[in-house]
Amino acid sequence: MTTNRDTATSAFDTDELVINMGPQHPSTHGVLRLVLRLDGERVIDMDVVIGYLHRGVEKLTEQRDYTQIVLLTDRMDYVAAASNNLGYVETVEKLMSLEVPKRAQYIRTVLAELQRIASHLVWLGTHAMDIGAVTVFLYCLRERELVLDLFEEYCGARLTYNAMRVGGLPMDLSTGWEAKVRAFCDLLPGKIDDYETLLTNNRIWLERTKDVGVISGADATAIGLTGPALRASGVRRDVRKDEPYAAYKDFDFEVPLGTRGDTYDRYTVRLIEMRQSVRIVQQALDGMPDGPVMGKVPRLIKPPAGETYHAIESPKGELGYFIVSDGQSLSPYRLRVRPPSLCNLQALPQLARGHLVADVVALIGTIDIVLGEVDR
Amino acid sequence: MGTAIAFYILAALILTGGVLVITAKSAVHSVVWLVGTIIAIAALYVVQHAEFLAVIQVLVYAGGIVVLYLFVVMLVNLKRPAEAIVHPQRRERTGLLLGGALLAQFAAVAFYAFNSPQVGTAATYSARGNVEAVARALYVEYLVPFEVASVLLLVAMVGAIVLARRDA
Amino acid sequence: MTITPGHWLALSAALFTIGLIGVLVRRNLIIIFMAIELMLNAGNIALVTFSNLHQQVSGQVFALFVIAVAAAEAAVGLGIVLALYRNKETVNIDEITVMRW
Amino acid sequence: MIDMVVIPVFKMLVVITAVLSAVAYMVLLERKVQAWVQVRLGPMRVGPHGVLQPIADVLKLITKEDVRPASADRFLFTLAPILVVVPALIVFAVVPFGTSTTMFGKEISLYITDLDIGLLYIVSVASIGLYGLILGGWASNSKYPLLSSLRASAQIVSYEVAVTMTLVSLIVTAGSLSLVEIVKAQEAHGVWYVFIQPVAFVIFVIGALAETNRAPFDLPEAEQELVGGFHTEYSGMRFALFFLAEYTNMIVVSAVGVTMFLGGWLAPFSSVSWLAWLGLVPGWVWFSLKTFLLLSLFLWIRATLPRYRYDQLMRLGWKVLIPLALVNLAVSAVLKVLL
Repeated sequence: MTTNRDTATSAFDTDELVINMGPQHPSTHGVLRLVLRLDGERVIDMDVVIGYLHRGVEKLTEQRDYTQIVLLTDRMDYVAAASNNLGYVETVEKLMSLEVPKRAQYIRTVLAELQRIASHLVWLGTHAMDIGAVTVFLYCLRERELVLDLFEEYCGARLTYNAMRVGGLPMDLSTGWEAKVRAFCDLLPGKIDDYETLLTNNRIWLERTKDVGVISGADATAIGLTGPALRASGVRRDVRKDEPYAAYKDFDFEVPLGTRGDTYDRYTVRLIEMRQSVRIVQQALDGMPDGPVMGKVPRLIKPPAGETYHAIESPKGELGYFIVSDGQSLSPYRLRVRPPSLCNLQALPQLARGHLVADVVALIGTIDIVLGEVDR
Repeated sequence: MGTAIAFYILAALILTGGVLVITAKSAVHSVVWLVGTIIAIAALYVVQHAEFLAVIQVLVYAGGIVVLYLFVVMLVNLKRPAEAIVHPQRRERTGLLLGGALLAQFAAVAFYAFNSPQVGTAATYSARGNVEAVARALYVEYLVPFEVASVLLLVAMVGAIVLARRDA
Repeated sequence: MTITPGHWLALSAALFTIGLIGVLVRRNLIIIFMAIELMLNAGNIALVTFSNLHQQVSGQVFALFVIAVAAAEAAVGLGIVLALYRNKETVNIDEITVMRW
Repeated sequence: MIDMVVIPVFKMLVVITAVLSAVAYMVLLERKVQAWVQVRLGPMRVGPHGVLQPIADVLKLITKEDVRPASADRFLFTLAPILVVVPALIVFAVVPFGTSTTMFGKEISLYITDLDIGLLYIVSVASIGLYGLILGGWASNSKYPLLSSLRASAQIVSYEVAVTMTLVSLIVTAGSLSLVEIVKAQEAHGVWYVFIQPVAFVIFVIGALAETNRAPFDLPEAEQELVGGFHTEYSGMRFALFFLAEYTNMIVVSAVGVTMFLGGWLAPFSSVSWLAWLGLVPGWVWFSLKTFLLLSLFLWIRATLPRYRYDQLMRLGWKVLIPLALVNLAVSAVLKVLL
């Protein structure tokens, strides 16, 4: 298809060059390995080699009881641990048909949205740094630090929170925490404006992201892209809207959509999502109900025999958990995670074909993967 | 005295460089020696009060033409040694012999030249740098050849592009 | 220890001979091109020497033209080398004998 | 004897020492400026506010093990760093730091030599530095450095054309190739050439960034794409030489830019009478100050902008800058004849 034309445009006939990008490479975001076949600097084809961070999380869960597994989910998408917690506990609650108090639902939503902001900040920073704007990276991490402080104050941890329990939350909010979250929500939009000043209308940024890695809505659906990457191609699919969980149906927010499905659209979609997250957090704080944060949960969590699948909208996309319980043991019979990073990573070769090496770097950034989640 | 020292040093450099260019095993090494030779020749031009030519020599030859050689050497990524196959009719000794004969002939000419009247240093014909003198000659006396040369370069450029295009 | 134009011409002649031997002996087309560059440079040395001898800048102007010609030659010649390499996977002139009897 | 040998050698020593220490502190300055832009502190540990950091860096680089890849071309691998550094340093031979000063009862000019083809000399010597980059990448016998050195050479060759064109239009305006004469011409004009040739100045700055492989044109060294660049396989002192050359080149282009466009050693506001006291400050101070400001501009740009992609860089060079430089040259020539 395009390969013919692309090879003809490069001036010199060199041999096809096969280079290994990673697993030790500054911009593969961890231990991703890409085997690139290059013609000059143009990517003809690419193999994605994963598994360098495989720790057997899914198998490990079969040896842990249901409460302990929350801790394992922290270690999958380690830049969005709270979302992983949320997806898991909700799945178990669904399997056991547990009722979760309203206050816990609201706090969970606040935590998930703060986590989305933190995750998107890491994404924006690394993405910008891959394209050469190092300063944005440090600015983003500065704001992420504030989110981490909030999490630290809530649950004591800064990265792997273990912040949720089956049936509710381990503890209520500390006094003054809400005010700090509100202060952060007031601060963040201005900071996002700052990032946009550095990037959105920057000619170089536009040239580097516009029309790079274009994927149509149909193709994106076919290959299983999820989350902001899918919505940037114009497909309206957001678990928060389509199958509301936690307290999302109480809040008013917009799901941003892209039109062209290129790197720039994915960039703008995520930026708008951050602003929408701020809105959700503010609404949740305004409507925060009183009451307990832990529902009625049996002392031993032992779901009845059966299986269930439940998905949430993690920062990366649709994060699903599938749990099979045999009704006797205290551990799942089988737990399977549908990681959005892995699904998005599948699109990388298709996005990169025909582009230059420099674009591969931008594309790894734009699909927003975390290798901990890809390999599990 | 100073001229003599400079001449002998530079001549030694040039000739060594030249020999290395044609004897080096790897073409990349050849290119490096060629650069060295060309820079030494540029220095020689300075000794001969042709500063402008010296700079152009470095700028165009070393900075342009030889870079092109280096590019091609690096792009031509051979899978076997470049000179593995020898044509049965190749007569290398004859080549060397012919070269020697040419040198002898030149030597004879040079022998005569040594006896020709000696000329003083050239400072007289270019008092304040020779850029102006060269420019005047180039743009006034030799304007037509200059234009022809530029057309030649244009044609060569088009030709090179046509040759190097893959889908030609 | 005075340097006469003869010295310069001798140097030029020696360099020219080196270039010529390179052309005759080597089989790598790219190195042959470089040997030709040596010969052109030898010519330039002679031109500059005469320019000095006759107190005329014409010699230097000719040398400039020689450089221009060398540039043209390098561009086209290396284009040919690339085309040859693409078709025959070689730059050895002993393997390129189709047009030779 | 003193005039012919001692003074030039002394000058060379002074210039080389000054340039090398400037490079060392350039690195510190760069890290500090970047850090300030990025709300960090930068080096703080070695000496107060990290002022001794360059010394620590140099010691580290010198004592580090010198690794040579087994399959590297031994000769070229050693030659390449030298080929990069030497041209970068010898350019300073023609850069005028000031007019002249009196020392030990002797009038000493503040430049090593005043070639009447100084500008061409700079351009041609700078073009030699390219070989070091290409050969370094090739001799490493590694894929990333090779890609990077091909990028570097294509980039430098392309932007050299545009930069040389702008310098030619400056030559047309000044009527001389000697850097000293060009500054004197600016003095005579009473105005710096940045105001007469603003387009040329912009092209020059962009081209200078590209020629020194600085952001946003730092493709040959794009860490995120090519790991390290043409010097990926280098370590220890040889790496230090590449590093030295890069920063020396930055100082070179800034110094040339200052000389050509910003009036070299001339004091600013010479026509404003109540600021005449600025002329009391020695010329070389003004020169250093202006060079420093231009360098700071480079650092600032690096901290702000993302990186161009290879094809975009080439498009910018060939389709925008070179035509613009040619038009600028033509206009300068026509105006020169008419006025």
